Amino acid sequence: MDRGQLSKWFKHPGIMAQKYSLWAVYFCTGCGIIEVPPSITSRWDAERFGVMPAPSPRHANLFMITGYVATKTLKAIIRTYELMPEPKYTVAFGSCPINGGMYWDSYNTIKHIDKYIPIDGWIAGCMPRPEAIFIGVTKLWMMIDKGAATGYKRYRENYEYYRKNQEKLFGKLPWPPLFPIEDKNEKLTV
Amino acid sequence: MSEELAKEIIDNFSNTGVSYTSKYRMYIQTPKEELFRLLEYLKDNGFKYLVMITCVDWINENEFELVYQVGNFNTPLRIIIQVRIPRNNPTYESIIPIFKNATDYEREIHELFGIVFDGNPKLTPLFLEDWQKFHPFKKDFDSREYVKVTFDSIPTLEEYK
Amino acid sequence: MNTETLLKSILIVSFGGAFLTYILGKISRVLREIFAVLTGIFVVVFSLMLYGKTGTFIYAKNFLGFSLLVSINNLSWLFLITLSVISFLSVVFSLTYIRGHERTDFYYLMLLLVNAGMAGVVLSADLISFYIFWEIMSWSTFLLISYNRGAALSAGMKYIIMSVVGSAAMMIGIISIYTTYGTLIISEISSQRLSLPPGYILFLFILFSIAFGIKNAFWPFHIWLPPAHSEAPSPFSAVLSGILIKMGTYGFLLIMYVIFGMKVFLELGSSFFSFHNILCWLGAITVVIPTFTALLQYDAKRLLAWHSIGQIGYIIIGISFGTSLSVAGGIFHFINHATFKALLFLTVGAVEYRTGGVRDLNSLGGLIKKMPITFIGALIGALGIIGVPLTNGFVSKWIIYKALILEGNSFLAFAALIGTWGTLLSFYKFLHNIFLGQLSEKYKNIKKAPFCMQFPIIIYSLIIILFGILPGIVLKVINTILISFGFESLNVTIWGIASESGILNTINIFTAIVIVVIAVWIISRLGAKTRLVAQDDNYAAGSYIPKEKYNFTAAFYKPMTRIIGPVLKDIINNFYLILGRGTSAVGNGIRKVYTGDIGYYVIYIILFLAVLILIKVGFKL
Amino acid sequence: MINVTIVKVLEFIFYPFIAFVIGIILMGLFRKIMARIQRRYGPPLLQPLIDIIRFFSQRTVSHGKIFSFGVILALAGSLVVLLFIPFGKICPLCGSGDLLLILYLMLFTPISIALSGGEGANPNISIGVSRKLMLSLGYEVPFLMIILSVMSFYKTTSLVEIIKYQQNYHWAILNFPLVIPGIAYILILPAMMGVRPFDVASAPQEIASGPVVEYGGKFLGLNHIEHAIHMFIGIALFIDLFLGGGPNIGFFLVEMFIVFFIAVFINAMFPRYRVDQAIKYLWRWPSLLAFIGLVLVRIPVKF
Repeated sequence: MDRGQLSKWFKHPGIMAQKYSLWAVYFCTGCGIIEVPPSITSRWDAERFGVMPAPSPRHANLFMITGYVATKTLKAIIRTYELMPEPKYTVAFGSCPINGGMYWDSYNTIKHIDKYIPIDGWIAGCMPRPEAIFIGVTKLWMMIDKGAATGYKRYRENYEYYRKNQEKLFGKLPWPPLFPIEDKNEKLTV
Repeated sequence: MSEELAKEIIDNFSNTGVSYTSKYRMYIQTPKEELFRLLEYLKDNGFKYLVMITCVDWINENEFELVYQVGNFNTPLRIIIQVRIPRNNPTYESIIPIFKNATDYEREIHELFGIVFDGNPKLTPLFLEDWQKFHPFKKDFDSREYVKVTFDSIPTLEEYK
Repeated sequence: MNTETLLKSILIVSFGGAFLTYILGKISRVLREIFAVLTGIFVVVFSLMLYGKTGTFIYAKNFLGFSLLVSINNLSWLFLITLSVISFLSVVFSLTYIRGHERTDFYYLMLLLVNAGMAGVVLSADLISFYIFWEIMSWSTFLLISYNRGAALSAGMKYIIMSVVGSAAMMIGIISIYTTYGTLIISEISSQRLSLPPGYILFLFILFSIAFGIKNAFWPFHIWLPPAHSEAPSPFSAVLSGILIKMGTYGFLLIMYVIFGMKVFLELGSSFFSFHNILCWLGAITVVIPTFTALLQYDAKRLLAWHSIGQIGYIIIGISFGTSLSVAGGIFHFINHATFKALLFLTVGAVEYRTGGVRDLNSLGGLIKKMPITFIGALIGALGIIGVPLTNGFVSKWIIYKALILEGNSFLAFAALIGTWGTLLSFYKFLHNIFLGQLSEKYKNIKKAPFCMQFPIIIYSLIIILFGILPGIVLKVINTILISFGFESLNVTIWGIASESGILNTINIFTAIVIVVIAVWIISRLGAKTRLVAQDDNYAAGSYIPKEKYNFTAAFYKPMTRIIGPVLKDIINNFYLILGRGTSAVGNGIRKVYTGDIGYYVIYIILFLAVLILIKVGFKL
Repeated sequence: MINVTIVKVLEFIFYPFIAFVIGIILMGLFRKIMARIQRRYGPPLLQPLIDIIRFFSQRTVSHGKIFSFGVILALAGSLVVLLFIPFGKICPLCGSGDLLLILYLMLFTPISIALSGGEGANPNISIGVSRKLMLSLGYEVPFLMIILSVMSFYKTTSLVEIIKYQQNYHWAILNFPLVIPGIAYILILPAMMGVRPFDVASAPQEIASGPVVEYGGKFLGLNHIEHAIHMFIGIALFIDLFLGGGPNIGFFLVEMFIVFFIAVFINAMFPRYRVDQAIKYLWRWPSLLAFIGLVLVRIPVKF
């Protein structure tokens, strides 16, 4: 917890600010969301680390995939992930998003979530308790420090791959591709 | 109360049997043709509330069994009607004219079992992601095979590169 | 070109131009448009050349025994320049707006006749020519309001009935002035300081205020304005609400300060129930009630019409409050209201032209991407009418409020101030429902407004911003008018008014805003570059946005309208309905007497003779 | 003469920074006290500053020119209003504007947020903006009466003179006719600052925080800075009008924190009003008090 060291703040404020103001998208994707309210209220107050639920994905930079992902929810997850502004991190709870978990043979849950959207951190536990969530958050801090939490860069570089997977599952997606498929560099205009 | 009702049903409905009656439950087995008349008859004497429609897949008798459950607001008695229809390309007429709230039950059974209810305006997908290819609740549906085909076939990032 | 020829040539050019365009219109479309624009330009040039000149000249020797005079002074010059600019820009706007419709040369004739009538009213120096031009103006307005048939006919009928009643009241007033003063020339009337009994002056004031009140459409006489404005073609409703209503203001100024003089007007009636106090309170009601009824409208032009009535309330308060500051505010507000109201009607006209006649606020949306110039015009117009600093609306409202507060009259000031928030709410709804929000499929491929429509919009926007930052230009002219009325002059500078208790320095505000905006723009450059994105890349709680259904326009202020809706039932409208039904009932009664076949009339004559004989004989017995 | 302009220029530059710092501390305190009331530890005092730095490091989307420029104009509007409000001795632009001008300059921010939100083409924003405007109409009715009673009591429209009167005699809230408008002002202060019972315009649960739904990185940062300055203005105006404007800055800050604590405690206790409930409340008690104040000021009743 190097929040107090001012020298770090002046050296690279962007990274420090990313670490200590993680706003999580308030989107309950699976059964793990039952662990989030206790972690943000008075017993395990997450706000002391700067983690706060954000009312809209535009405000957020942390996306928690809590628990198994149904096929229909994946559409909403992709849409919300694409709405978030650029340096964004995703954390997945429990084993179901990793390889389907106990729903490995069910026809309507997603087996490997990182085939569709990039995931930076995994928190084990079915479902991880608030303490485990905080350990995950501190691990995320270290990754951000080392610059290893580059899910969003991976998403931008191989957007073709992710888009193809999504369309293989859902057929024609109603929303246009986030980044133009032909050339990788996105057009940036004020 | 339920005994005289059972006796009346057996008298004026051809080859319908009442397998079990008690203060709370009554099971009736009736052929496809009789169902419409039976439901109207029950609705007239008080069973105005269609609780639910479900379906059972008897794969070895090669038949689907549609189970209609109607309730009565002023007696605790629930009547459960079982109807057998053939299993291959199953169709059955919809009971929306009698009970309006049957649309979504029939829609669900259509999606999960593949029974086409003619007369139901909205047989659109309800829960699944509009895949017309398969009906998951039928006994001959192998979900592991389906998972292998749809999900495992998608490559991971390393395989893709 | 001395002033006499200038004045006469204005009248000749405007009337001649109207009939000329009508005749040439029969030959070819291009000729009609050229001549219409030429008349407009000439009137503007001539009125510009008249700056600062004064004088009265006779232009018709003995018309029914009277000599008709035309005159120019600062007050009429101010009205003349405003009306010529607005009518010229409306003619330019209607070049493309009217091209598709039928009977276009009739439209141009009527539009130029209205402008000519208004010029005549403003320049006339005696009451007879004033009345003649007033009638020309009223009748051509009626014909133009009912131009596009259908509902416009009933709107025109409602207008013409009320304006005929007004003209009749004015005619009685002119006759009674003639009988007491012996002359009809305004300068002579105002020079004879006769001491008339107050009752008689009150009678004259009431007559004239009915006539000018109906044209000015303030609170009790306002019911003709909303239907008339929304049914008239847009370029004409810009002229109608921009300047034609202000002829009533010119009339009020004339009788208040020119004909009867300031002292007479202000002392009329006892201390609280004095005439000018009642007028102020009528103005206050005119500000509050129409502005909040405008919140309930969902037709764009009807919303603007209700706001015209609201803004007239400000002018009435300004003029009839009687201190030099408030009269300056009232006159300045008349010019400002002319500019931003005409601009708003032209923007609605441009939207109507492009979307095929759609004015309903619930079904438009997202036009900012297709018509950016029209949006900027509507935005500046809306900011002007709300009175945001840096627009001219703010300066005139500020002057009026200051005048009210310095006199300690805080109830009037409250009524006027609360009107601003009513305007703010309804004009955000106006801007939001037309220009912002999702663009629907129907309007995917509409083009920008044509140049003929954008030119007036740009000119009006520049005028609003220019007068907002440098109000001194207009305030100097108003100062000379105040001196001519007999008020003490204000120390007016280029950037506003520097009176002792509270200064308004518009240039300082402008520079402060510019510096701060640049500073904030630099701060915003610190952040990373943003990526432009289409309208459907939007937050919809995880799902993709439903096409055509992702716009919140219909019940925009539902909670508010549920509270103020029942309070604002239009009692005045019901009063006029009852009045109408009463007169038609009386009419039916009379029709029973004059049945039309001769037999009855013979019997009536015989009976009447019998009664006469009876009276004669009766007394003998 | 020259050093007066130098002082004015220095004030012109540093006043916004002071207001920003105080605003950030107020926001930080806001979240800290709310947390402590809910028996949790709460974020560090400068958490809003960390949030703003994070917003500026994120790359977001814009829906068009008016969308981007509206946010900048909103912050500019708040800063310009700030320059006209005296803060103890500092008052950069008081010479060229008065209370009426402040009233109208305060229109800048809601209009520009409304316009930039409108371009964001999202019904959440439109609903949020329509609620904000209705709420502003709700609290303007009593607010205008209060300001008019103060202005017509002191027979001037310039804020600097009002403060001078108050410092020579005693606070406006203490002498008789202005006590009632003072109480009315306290009743509507939560509504003007958008505190819990009246934060219906930016309700995070119902309309995903209303007008700011589409603001991403730097736009949200600018919006947070504007919110900080808006909080400062709301309280400073109340202090200038009724609590004598504070002879020196220290006294001013003390008054500011007291008024701020009242607002936070109200925020912690009350659930959120619906819009029509808020309007009905605002048009009932505070308006009645303000009207009585206006009448008393108009008819000098000597006790």
